[in-house]
This record gives sequence, structure tokens and C-alpha cells, in this order.
Amino acid sequence: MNELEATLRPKETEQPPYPPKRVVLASGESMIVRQATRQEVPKLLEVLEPLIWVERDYYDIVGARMFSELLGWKRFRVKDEYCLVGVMNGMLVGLVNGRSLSRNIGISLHTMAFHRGLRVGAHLFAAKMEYHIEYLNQREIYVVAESPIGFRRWMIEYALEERRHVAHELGGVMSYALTRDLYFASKDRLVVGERPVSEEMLASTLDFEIPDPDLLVTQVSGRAK
Amino acid sequence: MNELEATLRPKETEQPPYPPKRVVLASGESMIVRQATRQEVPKLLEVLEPLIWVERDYYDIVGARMFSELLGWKRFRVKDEYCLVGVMNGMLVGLVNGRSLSRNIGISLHTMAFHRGLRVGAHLFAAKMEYHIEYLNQREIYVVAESPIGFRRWMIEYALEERRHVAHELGGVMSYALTRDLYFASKDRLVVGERPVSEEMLASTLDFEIPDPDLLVTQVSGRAK
Amino acid sequence: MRDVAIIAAGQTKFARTEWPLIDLLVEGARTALADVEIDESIIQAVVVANMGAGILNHQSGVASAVVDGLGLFPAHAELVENGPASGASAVKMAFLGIAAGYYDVVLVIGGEKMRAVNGWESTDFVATLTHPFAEYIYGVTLPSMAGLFARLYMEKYGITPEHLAMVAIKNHNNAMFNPEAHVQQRITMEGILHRPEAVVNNPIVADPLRMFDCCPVSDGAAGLVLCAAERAGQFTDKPVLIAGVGQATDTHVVHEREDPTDLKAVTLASEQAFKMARVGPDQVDVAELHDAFTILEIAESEHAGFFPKGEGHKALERGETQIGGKLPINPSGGLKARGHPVGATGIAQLVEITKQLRGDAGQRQVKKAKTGFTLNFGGFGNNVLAFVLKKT
Amino acid sequence: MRDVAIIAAGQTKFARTEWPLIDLLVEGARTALADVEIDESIIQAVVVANMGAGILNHQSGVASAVVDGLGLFPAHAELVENGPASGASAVKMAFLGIAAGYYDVVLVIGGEKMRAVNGWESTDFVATLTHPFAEYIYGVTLPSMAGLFARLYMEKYGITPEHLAMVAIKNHNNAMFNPEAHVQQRITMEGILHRPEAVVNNPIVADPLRMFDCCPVSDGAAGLVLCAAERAGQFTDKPVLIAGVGQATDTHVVHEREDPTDLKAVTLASEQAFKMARVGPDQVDVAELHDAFTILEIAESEHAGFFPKGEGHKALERGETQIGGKLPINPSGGLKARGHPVGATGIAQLVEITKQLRGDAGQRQVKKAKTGFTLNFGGFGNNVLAFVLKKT
Repeated sequence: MNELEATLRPKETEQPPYPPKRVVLASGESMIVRQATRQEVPKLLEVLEPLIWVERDYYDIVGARMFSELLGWKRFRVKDEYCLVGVMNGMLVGLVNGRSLSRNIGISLHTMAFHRGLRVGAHLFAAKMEYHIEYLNQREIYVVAESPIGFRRWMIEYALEERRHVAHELGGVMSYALTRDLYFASKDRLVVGERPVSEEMLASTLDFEIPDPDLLVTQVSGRAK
Repeated sequence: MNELEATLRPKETEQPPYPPKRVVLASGESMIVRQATRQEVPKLLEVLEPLIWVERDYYDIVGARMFSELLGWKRFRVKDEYCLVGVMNGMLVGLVNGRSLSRNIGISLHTMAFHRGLRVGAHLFAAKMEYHIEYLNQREIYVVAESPIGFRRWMIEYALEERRHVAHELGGVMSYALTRDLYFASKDRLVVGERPVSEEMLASTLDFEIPDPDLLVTQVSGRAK
Repeated sequence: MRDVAIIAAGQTKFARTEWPLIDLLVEGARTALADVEIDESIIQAVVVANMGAGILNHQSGVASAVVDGLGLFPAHAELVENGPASGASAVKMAFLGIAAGYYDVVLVIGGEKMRAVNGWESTDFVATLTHPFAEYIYGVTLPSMAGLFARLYMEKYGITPEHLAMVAIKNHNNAMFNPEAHVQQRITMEGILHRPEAVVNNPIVADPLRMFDCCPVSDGAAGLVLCAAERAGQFTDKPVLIAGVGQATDTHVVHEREDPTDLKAVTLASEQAFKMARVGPDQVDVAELHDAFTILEIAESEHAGFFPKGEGHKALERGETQIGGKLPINPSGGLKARGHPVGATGIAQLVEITKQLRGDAGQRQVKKAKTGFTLNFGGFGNNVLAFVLKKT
Repeated sequence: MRDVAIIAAGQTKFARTEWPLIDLLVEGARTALADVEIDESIIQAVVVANMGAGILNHQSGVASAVVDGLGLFPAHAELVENGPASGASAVKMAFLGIAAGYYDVVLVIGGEKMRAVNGWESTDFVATLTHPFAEYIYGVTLPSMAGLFARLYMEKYGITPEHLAMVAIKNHNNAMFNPEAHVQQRITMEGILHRPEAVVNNPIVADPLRMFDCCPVSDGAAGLVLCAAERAGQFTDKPVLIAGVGQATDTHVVHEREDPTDLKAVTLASEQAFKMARVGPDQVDVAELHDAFTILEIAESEHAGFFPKGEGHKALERGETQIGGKLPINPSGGLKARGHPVGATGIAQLVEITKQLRGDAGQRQVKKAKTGFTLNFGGFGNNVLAFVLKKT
């Protein structure tokens, strides 16, 4: 690493990993939630790319931001970012990302589900909160939403606390916080799954397939085939 | 007048009278608009009294305020107030009142019509504006509305100007102003009628009848008979 | 197809009321039911006509609610919506159920609670019948559309503002004798058009249409009891026969019509009704037309076949459409003065003709009326229904 | 009364779509029309079923707009609203018009564009069918009402959450073979009820009802072409006869019912339909019931007469209501998995039964189906329609 690069690259903090877990979904199928690696980022970008044109429900902004965040992680331009993926039957069904702002504060970035009707997004968002609170041991996580749906789901339904003086790094809007208290109050109905995950199961997630982009756009945009 | 009364009684300014006019309505009937006298106030109060309980369209607050304003005029507790009545076929069909705040500024108080479908209210409001601008020669009139209907009709449809720093004496809400320019711009479609009114016609308005209170409440409240 | 008769008819006073929608509809139904001695348990179905329950009153399932209000379980119940022609459509539906032999007795009740919202909102509400992407989004309203239509029609046929005023004056006069009319106010040509005061008395709404060219915004309900003709004699000695039912649609977007002054759907619906009733327009003794705007009464009187195209205003001039004239139009006061609670109108028209044919129309009675006609104009002429009624 | 047959049936895929309401309805109609070779100019009327055009889409005059979209002028057109039973009501209206001999060929098209609004708003929209002053203002929603009903019903008859889950699992399985179904997702008892993950997989919506006990919020349209049976042979060699049509209403306010677990209107409507069709429930080979909530499929299967009261869940346990069982219920996936665009549902049920009776239901075909039954449940059981269809 040359000197300039060292200046441009944020210093990373050593962080405990997210231990993979298995979640049995409504269908009886298992979804493995595990941390993604930097090397997997190009594959994730491929999934996100077609979504950056889908205006409905703000998929465009969420897709584009997640694209740039993951790319930032890959190119060493975001400090302490991580990404969790959900893999079911060898297929990528969703991803979430976030980062640490400091020792005590986590930043929730984005959540995307590519399979409908099995609450993949709910499980992944919960896993993200679990990581920040239970493994990174942070005090609270700053959360914002691009879409009204996200706002209703997290800010309102989980009664997140306002942080009037914290402009979230995603666009500078006022932050909401998921605190340790809120997390543990909701944990029973929010955070599920089994650990450890067998070596074999984990191995099945390593070379996951990604959803067909056309089908994906059709699904999320509601456009007729 | 004793000394105390002189203290309690606002000093009145000599004001030019409103010259009566005749307006031919859609029905072909004539409405005479003329200034009411202090002596006529009790009769006007009698008309207003039942309305102070009609919540619909804010008849209650308009009725109660007008009642107190006219009573204030009668009991010499309001400075420079006047009232115009509309009389058709010997029957009171509407009234408006206002007062002068100063040499240059008029205050629009209230407008009430007791006959539906012949635009009595529109004619009377216009007569009030005519009085302030053309006879009292004022610069502008401060207008507010209690009801959304009034607001739409005057503030919006006539594009009255905002007077952000003038709290109207009716409740302290921000005032809107009808200026001389606005008046003359709208005069052609607002202010009509003929002068002079014959002695005979004027005489026919002197001992006007007042509308039946039950019928009046039914009309304004929309309650089924 | 079985013959169907009207055995009861009634309406609430059209007005601005404080009643919620369901109460209004129930009251309208009660008024109709009070017109005949009938064991209410024989009513097998209730058809409700309404256009704005969702937009104006934030309600659905209205027909079921009306059955509940009337205690008519387990009577069948549906709401029929066809814009301002909802009333006639509901009557057609009830008619078909009886004609089929599936029902014997059906209550039809139309109503609208329009003054639940302010005037701007009610204008917007009615505008929801226009094409959402070709008309509505550009801010078109029904008065503005009628204004454009009036301008064209007047130019084409030499109609003057005075002719429009004549319609209004006539209908206001008629309504003086209709205690259920919303507007009971005589008006004069001088007061609404010729005096300088007319600019205030009768301001322009959508040039060339002025305030008195437009119907008021009313709350109200009207109802009919329909019965298989073969059983009608059990209930009344003056059943009125529904002899003809016609309907036609036209393009949604008005500017897509080859000739916007040609109200094709009015012509077709009227022809169908006359054909079914086996009478011609010349046999009609009294008609209720859909004068939401004065120009429409003139245009419809021609398209329905009563006068040649471009001659309606001449017949009006000659007084032929007044009570006492050759063909009295809108003896009730019409939409113009009776009022136009949209869901009620088509039914109120039939209520009026029923009364006229029975000889029950009081001071506005058209003499020797044996055949009557109604025309209910939905959308801007894109869904029109016509009925021919006969005295039995 | 003339016999009436279904000569064409089709539906759009139920889903979340980007189509505006009218486009959706037109597409549903096109799908039905593609099912038969017919000169469209012989279609005399279009009856549209829809509940929420006003509230969800700020539109009125929808039926005229659909005629315009299809270019079917001057066909007659009306919209029929009867809450979530609008579809069946529209079919009844079309049926009556043909039975009367007034029409020969009628297109019925039901649809709803529900995802024009968010989930909270669509829940509120459906709640507008409750009593405005006795229910709605207290914040009652349909899921909450169904939750109360489920609690009572389960207690009375010993029904467990597993029974409810069985309905959901069965209907989700059926929908796997229905390409038009909104939800195509197998679910398991373990995943939705017994695993610890079930708290997230299947959260409680209105105890005891969980997410998978409730139908999704869908956009979609479904259509039928109805024809006088005597002419049906001209168009198809597999006409399906509308043999019975039944309907009944009940109190608007649910708590005014003597026994809230007694769905009187379901019983009466079914009895009327069976009586008219001259068959009994035991002769039915396949049924589509209104499972907006899983508990309703069980309760309706009893009230319609298929099983004794309190035994519906036992028949379910025994697998009798599965495809291949004694009486397959909701082979289409039902409202639960096909989806429930409210105005479309009653018609989609008839589309499914038509396909079943024709033998066109593909992998979900019920063998030797000759007689079918549909039940469309409006309000919370205060306006219910039942149909009996027969293979010809």
C-alpha cells in the first residue's frame, strides 16, 4: 500500500465475526445467514445492478446505495462495513449491510430480500441488529429508511427512538435508534435461528447462485411479464 | 353621560353615511341595502340569537360574534361600528357589519344572509367593501374568516393580500387585506346596484319583518324539518 | 320476459341535510315504501344506486347496510354505480330480475350525500368520472366540459344565452310546485341576464354557462318499488308499466367523438327504449331529461327524438316544453331545481313520471299524461339510459 | 326464466401490478374473451364488479371506462358493488339480464387495484364495509373481526391452530399448480407453527390468526362471458350451466347477531342456490369457498351444508377437502393463495369452477367434476352469494 492509498483508505477496526445461523422458514426450508466476504462483492453487485432503475418503492435508491456501499467496502473506502447474506437451497435470497461508526454506535445501511412471502427481509434485518447488539456489543444502531414501507416497518412498528441531533450519514436525515433495551424487548419475536451451522450446510452456501435479474425486476416492480 | 361612562365609551368619529342602493336580484325582486340604525339593533339580535347554537359552518361563532358586536354598538362599547341591512319585500334578508380602525383602515366584521339562492351575501359583502373604500375612503380593509367557506370565498377567490404582522381583532389571527387596487380590480363583477333609492322604496324598509327563527335554523343547519 | 310495474315511488326532499348516507338512503326507501301498503317481508331484493360512497363518505358495502337499516334480511342487496346515471342503471337491474322471474318484488333506492364535502371537493368528486389520464389530470370538471359543449352547440344551432336562461326559468318555476325540490326560487330573465346586477346575481361559471345554468349540489334519496306486473294489482290500482328500457355507451374521452355535439348514446338509448315500448317520441306526454346544465335539456330533447336537431330551443321559445305545452319537460324542476344528488337522480326522474302518470303530481300535473319518458345521462354522455313508462 | 351458461372464463395473474385500475379490468376482460371465439360486437352489456374505485383509485364511472377500453360501444355498462362479494353480485346481475331475455351475451368483469395504496390504507379500505358508527369508528378491521370470530368458533368446536394451518398449507399447495395465483409458496406446519422461528415466519396478526391465516393484498381481474344457454352451443362445446343462484343478507353489525358463530346468510344463500339447482350439497364435486381467513373456509364448509356444524375441521383433518379428497375445496388456492383483489374474487371463483367442470384445470384438476359450488362472502357475512354450476 502506498502512502496516498493509506491516506484514502479508512483504518479498519478488528471486529468479531458474525457466527452463521440456520433459520427454518415457513416453507420448512433452511436459510443460512452468514457474513459475506469481500471477494463475494462482485456477485452481489451483479444482483443489485438491475434494481437501480426500479423506481417503485425506492428500489432504485436502495439498490444504488447498496451497490456503492458494497463497492466502497470492496475498494477499501468504507470503514468497518460488513454484509450478511441469506442463502436458501444454494440461492441468494437476501442481503443486509451495515457498519460501525464507533465502538458504541452501529450504522444500519440497507436490507434487500429477493424471495417473497417467507419473511426473508425480516430475518435478515433482525440478524443485522443481532450482530450489532450481541456480537459488536454496541449501545445503539442508527437507522433511517428511504421508503415509506421501511419507515412503517422499522421506525413505527418497532417504536425506534428519535435522535434529533444525529444526522444519519445516509443523506443527513434525522436518525432513529434501535437501543439495547428496544432490541431485547423485541428479541423474542424478532431474532430466531440455530447455531452452530454444520460445516456441510455452510459449505452449501459458499458458491451461491444469484436470482435471475429479469425475474427479480418483475417481482420487485410489479410489472407484468 | 357621567364621567365613568365617558371613560368606558370609545370616542366615535364622524363618518359619512352609506347611501342606500337598490339591487335587483335574480328573481327580479329588489333588495334595498341601507345602513341600520342603533335603534334597530334589538330586532337584529332577535334574528341572530337562535343561530348561536348552530355548529354547522360556524354559524354559532359568527352568530355569537355578530350578536356581541351589534350589542356593543348599541351599548356604546364599540368604536365606529356600522351595520348594513338588506331588505327585500319588507323582509330582512341579510346583514353585514364592520367598523373603522382608523382613518385609513377598515375592519370587516361579519356577513349573514337569511335568504338562499339569490346571492344576498355576495351583494352585502360587496356593499360593505364599497362603503369602506368609496365612502369612508380607506386604504384597505382587514378581513378574516371563521369558516372554511368564508376563507375560500374571500381570501382565496379574491386573492386578498396577507398582512403577516397584523393580528385581526377578531381572535388575533393573521389579517388579510382588501386593498383599493383589489377592490377596483373586482368592482365590475362585485359591486352593483342603483342610486338613489326612491323615498317610497326606502320607507318600505323601515319597519322590516324578520325571518322565522325555526325556518332559519332549518335552512342554515340543513336539519330536516 | 315478464312485464314489470312500478307500484310505489317516493323521494326525500332534496336539500342540504345533516343525515349520514345510510340514513338518507333508508329515509328515501321509507318514503317509497310509505306509498304502498305492502308486507315488507315480500321484498326479495334491494338495489341501491350510488356513485360516491367511497369518495364522499368513505364507505363500502352500502347496499347491505341499507338492508340492515330497513331490517329486510335476508333480502338480496347490491349497489349499482354508473356515474350520474346510477339511478337508472339500478332500476334496470331490478327490472331485469323481475322480468327474468327470479324476483317478484324489488326495492330500488338511489341516493347521494354530496354535501359531506365542500363545493370544490364535490366538483372534483364528479370529475372522477372523466378519463383519468386524458381528461382528469388536466383539471377538467363537468361544468367546464359542459361549457365547451354549450359553446359549440350554441354556435352550431344559433342558441343564445337567453335560451339557456329560459330552461332555467322554466325549471325553477316548475319546482315552485314541487315540495321536494331543493331550489324553490323563481328567477327572471331580467335578474339573471339583462340587469347590470346579473354579473353578481348570476356569475359565469364556465363560459357561456352561468351559475343558473348549473344544477345545485344536493343531498337526497329517491326510491321505487318494482313488482311483476301480473302481481301489481294486489298492491295498487295505479301501477305504472315500465314499457321500455334503453341504454347506450359512447367514448369515454369526449374529444374522441367524431362530432362532440352529437350525443350518440342519447339517440341510441332512446331509440332502444321506444322500440321496446312500441311507441314513438311523438306519443310521449311528459318527459324528465337530465338538465345538469341547461344546454343539456335542449340537446337531449333533440337527440331523444322529440324535436329535430337544432330545433329544441325553438320549441322551448314557443313554450312547448312548459307544463301545459305540447311536451312538458322536467315538470319536477329537473336536476336544475329539484337538485341532483347524483345516485338519486335517475330514480327521482322515474318517481316524477310515476306521479304524473298516476295523476298525483298536484299543481305541476301534466294533463292526460299516459306515456312518460326519462333520460339519465351518465359521464359526459358516455353512458345513457332511457325509460318509457305507461299508465295502465 | 331462460337458462344461462358460462361460455368463457379467464383471469389475470393476481399479483402486485403496476397497472391502473381500468387497464387491469380491460386485461381481465381480454383474458376472458380470449377463451372463446366470438364476434365482440354481440356483447350487449358489460357488468363490472369493483369495491374500491372511489376510495383506492379516486375514480367513478368505471364501467363506462371499461367499455371504452374494450371498444364495445354502445354496449350497456354498469358497476356493481357489494363489498368483497361484488364479483358474485355482478355475475348475478348479468345472469338476470340473460334469464329475462333482455340480453343474450353479457361480459362480466371484476377487478381491484388494491396496491395503489399501502398496507395500512388497504386494511382501512376493507374496513369501510363495517358499520360506520357501531364498528368502524372503534378501529375494527376485518382481520380483527375475523380474529374474534376465530376465537369463538375454535372454542366452540375444538378447532386448533393446527387446523387453521392445515387450510393454509392445503391452499398454498393447490396454488402451486395455479399459474395465476398470487402466492406460489409451499409452507409447512413446522415452519409456520412448530419451529421456534414461527414467531418471525408467521407472526400473529389478530390472535389467534397469524399471517398465514390471512389472504394477501392483491391486484387482479377476472372475467366471464355469459350467454343464453340456448345459444351457447354456437360458441363452445363445453358451456357450463349456472344452475343455481342464491343470496342472503344478515345484520350489518356482527355483535347484533344472536349467535355470532352462526353464519346465517351463508346457510340461506347456499340453500337457495341448491334449491334452484335441484341438487344437494352431497352432489357437489368441487367448491370454491371464501377463505379470506382460514377459519372462514372451515366455517363456510359447514354452513354451506357440506359438513355438519363443528365437523368441518375433522373433514379437513381427514384430507377430504384436498384435491383427490371427497370434496376438494379451493383447488385454485382460494383467496388465501390465489389472492383476493376484492372485486375480482367472486368471479375468479367461478372461473376456477368453470375450468374444473370443463376438465381444463391442469395439474389441479378435480377428477370427474360435474357439479361445482362457489361461495362469495360479503361484509363480515352480511351479504353472501352462492352459485351452483353444472357441466353440460
